[in-house]
Amino acid sequence: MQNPYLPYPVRIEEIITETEDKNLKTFKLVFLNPDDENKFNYNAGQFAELSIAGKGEIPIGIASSPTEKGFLMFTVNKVGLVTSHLHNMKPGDIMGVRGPLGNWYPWDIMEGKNVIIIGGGFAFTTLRSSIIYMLDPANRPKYKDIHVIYGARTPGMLLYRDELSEWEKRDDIHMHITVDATDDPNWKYNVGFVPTITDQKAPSGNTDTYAIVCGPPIMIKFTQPVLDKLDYAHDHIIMSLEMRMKCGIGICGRCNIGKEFVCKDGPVFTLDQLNSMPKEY
Amino acid sequence: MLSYIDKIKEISRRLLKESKVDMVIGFRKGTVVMMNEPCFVKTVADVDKLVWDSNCGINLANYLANRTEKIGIVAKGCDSRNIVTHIIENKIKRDQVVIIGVPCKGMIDRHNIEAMAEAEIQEVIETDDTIQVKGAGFEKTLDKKEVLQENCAICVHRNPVIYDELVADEVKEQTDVDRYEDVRHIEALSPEEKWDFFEDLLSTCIRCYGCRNACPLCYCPTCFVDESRPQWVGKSQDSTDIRTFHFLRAYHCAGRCTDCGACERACPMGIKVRLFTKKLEKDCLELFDWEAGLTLEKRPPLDTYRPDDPDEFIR
Amino acid sequence: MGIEPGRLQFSWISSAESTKFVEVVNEITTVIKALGPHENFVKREASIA
Amino acid sequence: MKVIKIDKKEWAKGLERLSKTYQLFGPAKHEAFFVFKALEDGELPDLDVQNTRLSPRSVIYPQSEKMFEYTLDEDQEDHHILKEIDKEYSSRAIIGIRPCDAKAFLLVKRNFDAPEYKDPYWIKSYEATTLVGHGCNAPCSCCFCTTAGCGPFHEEGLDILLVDVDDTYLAKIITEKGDRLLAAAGWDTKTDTATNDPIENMKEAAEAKITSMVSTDQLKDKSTTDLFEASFWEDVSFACINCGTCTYVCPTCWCFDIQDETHGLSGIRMRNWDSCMYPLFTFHGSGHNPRDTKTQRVRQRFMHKLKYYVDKYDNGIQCVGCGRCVRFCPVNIDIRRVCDLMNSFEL
Repeated sequence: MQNPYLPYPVRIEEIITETEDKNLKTFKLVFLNPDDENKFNYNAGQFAELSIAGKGEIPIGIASSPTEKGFLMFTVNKVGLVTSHLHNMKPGDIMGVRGPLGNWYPWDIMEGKNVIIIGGGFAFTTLRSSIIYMLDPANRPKYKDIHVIYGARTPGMLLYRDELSEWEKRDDIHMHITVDATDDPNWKYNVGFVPTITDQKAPSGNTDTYAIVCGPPIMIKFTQPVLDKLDYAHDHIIMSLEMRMKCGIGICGRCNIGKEFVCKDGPVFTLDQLNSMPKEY
Repeated sequence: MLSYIDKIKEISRRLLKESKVDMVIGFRKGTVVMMNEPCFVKTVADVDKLVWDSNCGINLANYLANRTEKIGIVAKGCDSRNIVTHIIENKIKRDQVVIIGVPCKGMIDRHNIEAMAEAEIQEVIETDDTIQVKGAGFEKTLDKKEVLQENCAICVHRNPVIYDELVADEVKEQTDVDRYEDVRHIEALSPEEKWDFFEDLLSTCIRCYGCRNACPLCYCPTCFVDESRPQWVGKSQDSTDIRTFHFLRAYHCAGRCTDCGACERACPMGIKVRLFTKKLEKDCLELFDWEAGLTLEKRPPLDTYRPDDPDEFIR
Repeated sequence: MGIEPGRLQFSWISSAESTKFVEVVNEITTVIKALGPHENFVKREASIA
Repeated sequence: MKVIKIDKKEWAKGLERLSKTYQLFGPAKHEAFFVFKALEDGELPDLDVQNTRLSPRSVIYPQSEKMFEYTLDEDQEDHHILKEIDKEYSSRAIIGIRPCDAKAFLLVKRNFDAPEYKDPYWIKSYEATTLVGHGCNAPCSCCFCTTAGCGPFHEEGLDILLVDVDDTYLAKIITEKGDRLLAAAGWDTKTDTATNDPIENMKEAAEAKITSMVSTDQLKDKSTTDLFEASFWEDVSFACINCGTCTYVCPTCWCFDIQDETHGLSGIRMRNWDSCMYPLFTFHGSGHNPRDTKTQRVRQRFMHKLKYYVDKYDNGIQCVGCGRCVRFCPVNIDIRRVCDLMNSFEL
């Protein structure tokens, strides 16, 4: 019997400090046993448990795309015991990864459709995975228009800045980067909160258009009325939730919302599904 | 004591009708024998569900901490002392509570009575001085004095020390009780025997934290056992961790514990958890002439300094 | 709780009383060495299933 | 289904033979109450018990359990890598388990042995265990098993049902596992074939003694969100002190926490029972807590047992009516009352 609690050993290959407050770092991890990489077969939108011996585990969305081979990437905010320890680790250190866990954005259903990605702050990680996945030459023809609305407090708080500017240059993806405020005279993108920019830039909803929304609760709260105004049906609005987790496989019992476990039945839910669940997240 | 209920209801009705309080905290009839459930009453119509008998041992002061409403609360001697402690520790304001004082004759020990019966007790009839228990094929009448909770049997503060209304005349306080017989017994043990005694005492602990959570003193937003940075105590059933929890909790109650017995009453495993706190209660009495919760005027010994504090242990 | 007498000691020493400090430390270490290591409250690997 | 007669005079001898190949657990008196424990050599299970204080769930699912070990010593080749621990899963048997506690393992199995993920520790332990039930002739006043999908002679979940008839035990063999256990015990199974009739009669008599009932028939049809927002939760939860008693004495509660503990350079990853009553259970690293108040936590416990579980598995409530939480709740919160409130709830 395979032990679903046993992490795959990995080595930290590279650590990138993403944001000006240094609270977000991206960890590039390489499997110690090459076979494990084949077993770790994931889709954009899934998460994994990062495991540090002696400290514990944390559930983190996978920021790399399944189309990127040879490594996994996670961007981690420093908040608790495990994440603080992780932030002090160095390339070459050994840790563990357990997964892939949870469901993913409905790539099969979205095939042939427009995809609007709306993200805020450090919740952009699985959205990066999604963008890389869709922009892969093998996948790009499967999706129609792609819009990305991504906001952070300041330019220095945006994740993956190099990639964002690469994507800005492309004509097969419409980028709408925004910051809450900036005094940078060279800032050439939008200024304003994500809901406002969504109102201005997002295409109207229709049966051929899906919105993936991922961000802090406050952003989600104010973006939802905008999407309603733009006529997005609630089964076309896709969200990813966060919850305290331990096992990640629907057994330990803490991350439920109603009868659904966020770790196993989620973290991705349509707004339609969330409407029928208790408001307890 | 059974007759108190009419007066409790009368006062509660009046307080609610005159909007002096938003709710009254008291007891309603339990669903199993010898148990009542703490409850709140917010309307005059609901007052009738309140009850009073010898099964009201739970310390209601536990339900006061950090509440913002105006509250009427039914309080025995021990509850009133914990209300005093709450006021001193800023967990509730004096003018927020209307204390309905109950001169108490002691609460009965359900687990002890159950252990005395030859089969499951199905019915209990209480009079002023007796407890009659009935079950399949047996019937017994017990003297209430003989089946009190241990802390009630040795209680010397049966009357509320602070109140706004009193439901009956004060009862006579007990004077000829030996309050610390069990503590003296433990004090007389050798270090090894003490270690084994507590090891044995805690052998059935399941770390449900019933003792802590039933205690009005244990209102910390995050208890030290739940801290993760740093993690002071391990989370498993390891006996060192269990012992650490119980001893440290007891120390946190030093000079504050009123020996209300809530911890012991709550323990689903029947552990005599009062044996941890009682030694400290005794020390506070002997070293500082202090009993917790008797007055709003004095600071507790552990958060104040007096030049004459005993210091023989410092060399 | 089962800690031997002498293992826990309190002393009040002013920063000026260096001699007393040395005396107390020497005395306590002698007492504790005589008592030997305290095994009871030492937690090793959790004794669990 | 075969029923055999075991002469009580042969009982101890059979158990002794059994103890050669099985580790035996059974009820025993501990101070004022009964517990399940590993039986020592020659120790007989005390079958003359009412319900034990704790259910025997820890025989299969210990309150604290090691999962992995690791070393932090960088001189070791496998430092910082979690490794599986060799665990002992030899045959064991619980002699004298109540039918309610045995049925509880089946309810819990749906969680640990799900189609997508299998919990190896629980499953191996469960598979190694044979459950020899003892028909419950004298149910307690808090027992409401007959209306909680169970009963004093309920067979589902048991491998053998023992029924106490004068100077014999009738043993009804329910599974192959049970058959194997009987063979190992070597009781004479050929003597006059017993019949099921006395068991049926005693079962009826025992069931008639249970007077405590709950109604669960409407739970499935209620709207989750309506029940969730019902106004009775404040009243139901007021007395609750958020201790873990109800969840730890319950045979059907399964939640756990995972923790690492390091000593020097080596350590273990372990799991410990956890409780939805504790605020920490759902506390996010960010400081946010979706179940921050006790009302939310009490609601979670009852909604899980009586609504979410019902909806998720379509196989009844997550409760076998053993009555432990009713008896041991320090403040007398009664699941029977809450169940009826939920079942009869109207907007």
